[in-house]
Amino acid sequence: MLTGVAYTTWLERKVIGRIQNRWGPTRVGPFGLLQPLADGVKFILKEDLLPDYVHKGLFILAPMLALVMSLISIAVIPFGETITIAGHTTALQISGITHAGGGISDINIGLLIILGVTSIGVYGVALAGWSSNSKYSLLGSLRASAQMISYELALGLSLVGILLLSGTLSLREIVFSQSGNWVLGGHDTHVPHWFIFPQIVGFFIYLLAAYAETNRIPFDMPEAETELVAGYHTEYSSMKFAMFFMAEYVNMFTVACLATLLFFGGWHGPHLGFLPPIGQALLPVVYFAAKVFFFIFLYIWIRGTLPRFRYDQLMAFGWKFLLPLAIANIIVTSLIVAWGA
Amino acid sequence: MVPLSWYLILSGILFSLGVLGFLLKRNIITIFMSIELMLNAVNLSFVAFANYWNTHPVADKSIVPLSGQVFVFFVMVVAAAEAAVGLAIIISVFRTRETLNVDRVNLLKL
Amino acid sequence: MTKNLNLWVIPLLPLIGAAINGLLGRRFKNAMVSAVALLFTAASFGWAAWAVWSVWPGSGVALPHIEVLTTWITAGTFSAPFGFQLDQLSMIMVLVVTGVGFLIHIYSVGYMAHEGGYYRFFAFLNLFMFFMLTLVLANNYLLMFVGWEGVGLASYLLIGFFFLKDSAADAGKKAFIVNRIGDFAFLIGMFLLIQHFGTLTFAGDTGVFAQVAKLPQDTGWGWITITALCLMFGATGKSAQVPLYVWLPDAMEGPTPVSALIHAATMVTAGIYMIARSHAIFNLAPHALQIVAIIGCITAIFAATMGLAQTDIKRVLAYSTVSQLGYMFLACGVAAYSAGIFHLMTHAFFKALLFLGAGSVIHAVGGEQDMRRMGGLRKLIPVTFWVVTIATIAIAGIPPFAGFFSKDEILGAVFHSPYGGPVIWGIGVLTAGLTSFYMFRLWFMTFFGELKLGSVDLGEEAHTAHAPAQAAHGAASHSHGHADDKSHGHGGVHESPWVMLGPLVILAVLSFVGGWVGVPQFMGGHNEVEHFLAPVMQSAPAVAGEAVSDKDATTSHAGEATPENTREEWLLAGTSIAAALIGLLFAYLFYYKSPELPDRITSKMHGIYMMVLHKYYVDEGYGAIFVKPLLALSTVVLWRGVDQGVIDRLVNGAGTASQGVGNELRQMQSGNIRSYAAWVALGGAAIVAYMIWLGVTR
Amino acid sequence: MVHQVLFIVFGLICVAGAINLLVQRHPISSALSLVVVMASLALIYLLLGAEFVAAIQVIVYAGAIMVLFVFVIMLLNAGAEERTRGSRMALIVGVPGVIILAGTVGWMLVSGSGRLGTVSISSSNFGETHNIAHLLFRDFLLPFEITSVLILIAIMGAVVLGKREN
Repeated sequence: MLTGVAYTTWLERKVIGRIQNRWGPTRVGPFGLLQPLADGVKFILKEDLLPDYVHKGLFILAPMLALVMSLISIAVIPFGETITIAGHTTALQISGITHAGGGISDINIGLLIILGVTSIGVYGVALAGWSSNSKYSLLGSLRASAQMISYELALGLSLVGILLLSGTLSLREIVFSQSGNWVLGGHDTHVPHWFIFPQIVGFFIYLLAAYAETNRIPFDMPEAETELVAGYHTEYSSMKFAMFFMAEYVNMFTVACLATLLFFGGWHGPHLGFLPPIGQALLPVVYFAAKVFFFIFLYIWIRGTLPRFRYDQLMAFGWKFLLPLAIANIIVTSLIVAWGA
Repeated sequence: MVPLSWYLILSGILFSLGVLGFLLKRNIITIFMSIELMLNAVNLSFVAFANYWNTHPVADKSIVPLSGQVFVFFVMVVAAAEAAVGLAIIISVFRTRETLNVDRVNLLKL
Repeated sequence: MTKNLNLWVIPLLPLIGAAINGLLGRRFKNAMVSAVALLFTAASFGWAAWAVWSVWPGSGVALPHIEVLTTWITAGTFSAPFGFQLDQLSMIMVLVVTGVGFLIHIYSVGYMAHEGGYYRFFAFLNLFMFFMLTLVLANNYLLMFVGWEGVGLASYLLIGFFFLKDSAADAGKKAFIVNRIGDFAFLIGMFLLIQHFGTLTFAGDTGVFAQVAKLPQDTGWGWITITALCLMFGATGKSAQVPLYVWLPDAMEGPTPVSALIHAATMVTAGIYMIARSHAIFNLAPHALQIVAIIGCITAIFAATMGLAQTDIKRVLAYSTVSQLGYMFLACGVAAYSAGIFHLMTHAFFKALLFLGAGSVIHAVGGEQDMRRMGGLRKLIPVTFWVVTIATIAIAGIPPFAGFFSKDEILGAVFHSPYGGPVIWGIGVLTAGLTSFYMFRLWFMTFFGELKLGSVDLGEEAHTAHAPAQAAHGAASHSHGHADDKSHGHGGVHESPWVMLGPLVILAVLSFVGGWVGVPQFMGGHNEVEHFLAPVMQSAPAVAGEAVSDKDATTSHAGEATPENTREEWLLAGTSIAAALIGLLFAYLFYYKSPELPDRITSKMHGIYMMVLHKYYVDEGYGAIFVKPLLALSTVVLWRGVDQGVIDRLVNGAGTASQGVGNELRQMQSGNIRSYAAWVALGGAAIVAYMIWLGVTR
Repeated sequence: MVHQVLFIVFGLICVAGAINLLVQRHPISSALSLVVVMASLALIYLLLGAEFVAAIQVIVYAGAIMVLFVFVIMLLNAGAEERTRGSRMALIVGVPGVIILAGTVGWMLVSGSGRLGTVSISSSNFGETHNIAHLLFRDFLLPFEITSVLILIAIMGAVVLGKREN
């Protein structure tokens, strides 16, 4: 997982480089493939210095909190169907409720847990900014927490449409409910049964809110280099900074996975009969990875292209545009569902 | 299995601690937190009873087992509203009085 | 057949008038005020007349006609309705009250024209009307008592109308207090009724009288007698009988119309009305009746003798009123209630007339009330002279004027009644003679001889100087009240304006013909009043021994007029006429033929004269016996001891104590949120502990 | 057995957090200890089989309300509270009151614990969301609407109060 994160950074730098007509990292290894490794080593070897006049406990706690929460949230995400290895049937998922069979089954409120955990993740940012006793950090964290609280609403509401359509909170079942194709008026339109199509509005709300949640461009006020040096992790260095860094990218992964699961049918994809059985077995994972990769790329792409909002614009956008839009989306969806039922 | 009384005792302890906090803390924000603590204690007993009535259903359906959890939901809503308004009040108080110490905000007398 | 007459409107109208005048009158012009007052009084009179007409016997309406608006008070099993009752008795009363009241309102417009507090006067007057009508229309003792107290209040207000004058204020207080004594007895009587009957309603199956009818006669001193005596005592208070008559003469402090309306025509008759109303109870209590009769006759003779020597014109009338009321009491005492009511009616006419006439005289002579300064007014104010003449003849009891019939009625009843008998009858006749004597004395002194205005001979002054304060005050009162009169042309003797004379004339006519409705059998008439009132009075059970039978003999049974019966009647009537004429003769001799005669007589029997002049020193006696000890008691014990010693100390102590407690409790009010929270916590703990205790004990 | 152990653990965490809330003098610390309390409460809810409530507990309380608290603390930059002697009453009246409260309730519960039964994650689909949803949107619809109105009013009140007067 963390390797994935590391290479995401590499990917990002490459892509941004390309977008900005430059090469990006090339020195370390072929195509700079070892660059993330070097970065990691550098982070670890650097002196972990603790500024004076900081609230030590919280200062140390904050990054851990951020990282742990992001990891927890990604832990509940299923990235494949159940797989049977040596007679043990287990869900392709990191954490879940261990049941009698010893295998792992799904948590039936996975979505809620993710939301809750991400909301806890806010503390990392807030505490970081507050504990490190510096006005830049404080302002950054204030912005960050305000922004996160605001956009959590839009995020949560944008998912309600999915819940209405699928009728469950379990990610796995949401994915199952997206299998097959849309059937309109009795005949099979060869369009996959993904929720993106009915929930296109919800999807875009989700995407924007999620970007804001992860403090990515164009919503990266908290770490607006030009305004406040580096936002809430101005005072951080070496490993603790790395933790924030990783937390951010893990969150990106989480968002991407969620988008995949909720809107793009998770691991469902065209059935390829010609592959060998092992291939058949791994195919869903591949599909899933591909979709996630697409979203990661989307992140980088947007970062490369879009400028930054102004803070008040950000808030106004969140409260005055996204939130009402999400509510309207819920109303329409629920009406349709009720009418269909 | 856990006796119901344990849950209730736990909630009682939390509640009493909340009251103590209300009485002893000076910082108005902390006092608010104490209130939240009390609410949580009550919620705990709600949920415990909800479960209890689910496992020990009464003869007549006078008690809906899950209603406890629904009440928790309501309590949360009320708590949220209270927190929003309360914190707004705190902010305005702070603006005028430049302090968060309730002992210094004692205009509420003849 | 029952129809709804909305009797409640009758009292309500004057109340509205009082409210309007009392609240807004200050801003009104006098014309407006009088318009309002007259309008509502007239309306009330009209409504009353219509109501009476529509329930008149033969109209098919069941009598008594009762209209209960709502339940007024409910306490346990006892409940007093808020209802009105109209039967023959209250018909007469209502008509008298509203009619005479209306006339006197008109009169007042002229009489009070120059007084301050015009609107106040009319507001009070209307208020009095309201209460009086409530009194006579009530269908239970409690509501009646409301009216009873109310008229007391109104009369207090009106007696003290010139409240700037101590004597007026004192007179008001005196009247009020004396009345209170009577009311106290009345209250006790009501309590006894409640105790024994559980109700205070007059009529109806559960009413007091229906229940009384079932009771045997109380020949001893049982509770019925006590009740009757209590009621009787209350009546003595209200209608100025011995021993509680003392307030009435002083009540003359009030403006003359007030004296006419309240203290002659209506209010003072309330007692009579009450006794007549509760005759059923009295019939069961011979002793009570006996006492009533005796009190009546004593009052009559006392007051008459007192009236002999008075020189203040209004006081003479006041005492004559008392003595006439004594007559009515006497009538009730001999169970000739209808005769009493009859006399009440006629008396209302001529006494109101007399007072108004006197007022007119006073008005004419610019506020002078001492007869000795009057005289020879016959020419100067002819109209007043004639109407007063009629009234005088009427009260003197000379046929065919009103007074004669009613008085003769009473005397006849007295003669036959076991409670009366020849002795009391004799006293009654003597009183009649005295009455005519002092009335004609007044007449002669006022209208004949030559006008002596302003010329004061000190000898007389000396007498009046000794006389108790009220006389002097009485004289002073109008000179005060009419202080401004002299200033604008009232100085010379002059006839009153027609707004005052009109009512006089009407009343004169009434007191002339008023008696004819009661022409007794033996004179060829047939006593409508008796027959009219018979149903009410018959509602009394016929168990009252000879009393009732004799009453019947004189009243309803007078139908079979046996010869000796008739001769007897003639005899009695002749005697009373003779007495009246003798009185007239003496008055003529003393005060017209040889005016010096009285002085000689008085100088000869000076003691008695002084005694009479000073009204037998009754006021002084009361002063010495009751008032002074009471004052001393209240000063020493109640005021110094109880009031200052106990009550004040308690009050102040309470004050200081609460201050101290407050000071302590203020610490609680620290404005500190945490302290408040602490108290809340304590309270919550207490509640929880209590609930748990409940749970444990259960 | 497992349940009892877990309950004891989380219960102790709860109490520790609550006590810490009292002991700590800096609002931030108190807030965080309160967050701890809430988190462990959420876990206790999970023990009681109320998944939905647990999740809501985390999201609403820990995620929204407490964040709001922290936010305000940071905004007002509240320092450690000073120990003022504001109210004697709080000590001489309130504390005994609390002791009485806790004492009576505790005594009752301990004495009555025998009569009270035990609880457990009983029927599997107990705390499931749609059951609560049914209850909430059928039986308790009116209270639900009323609470929504309440919270709307609260929002407006907060906005009005938060505005600067100018």
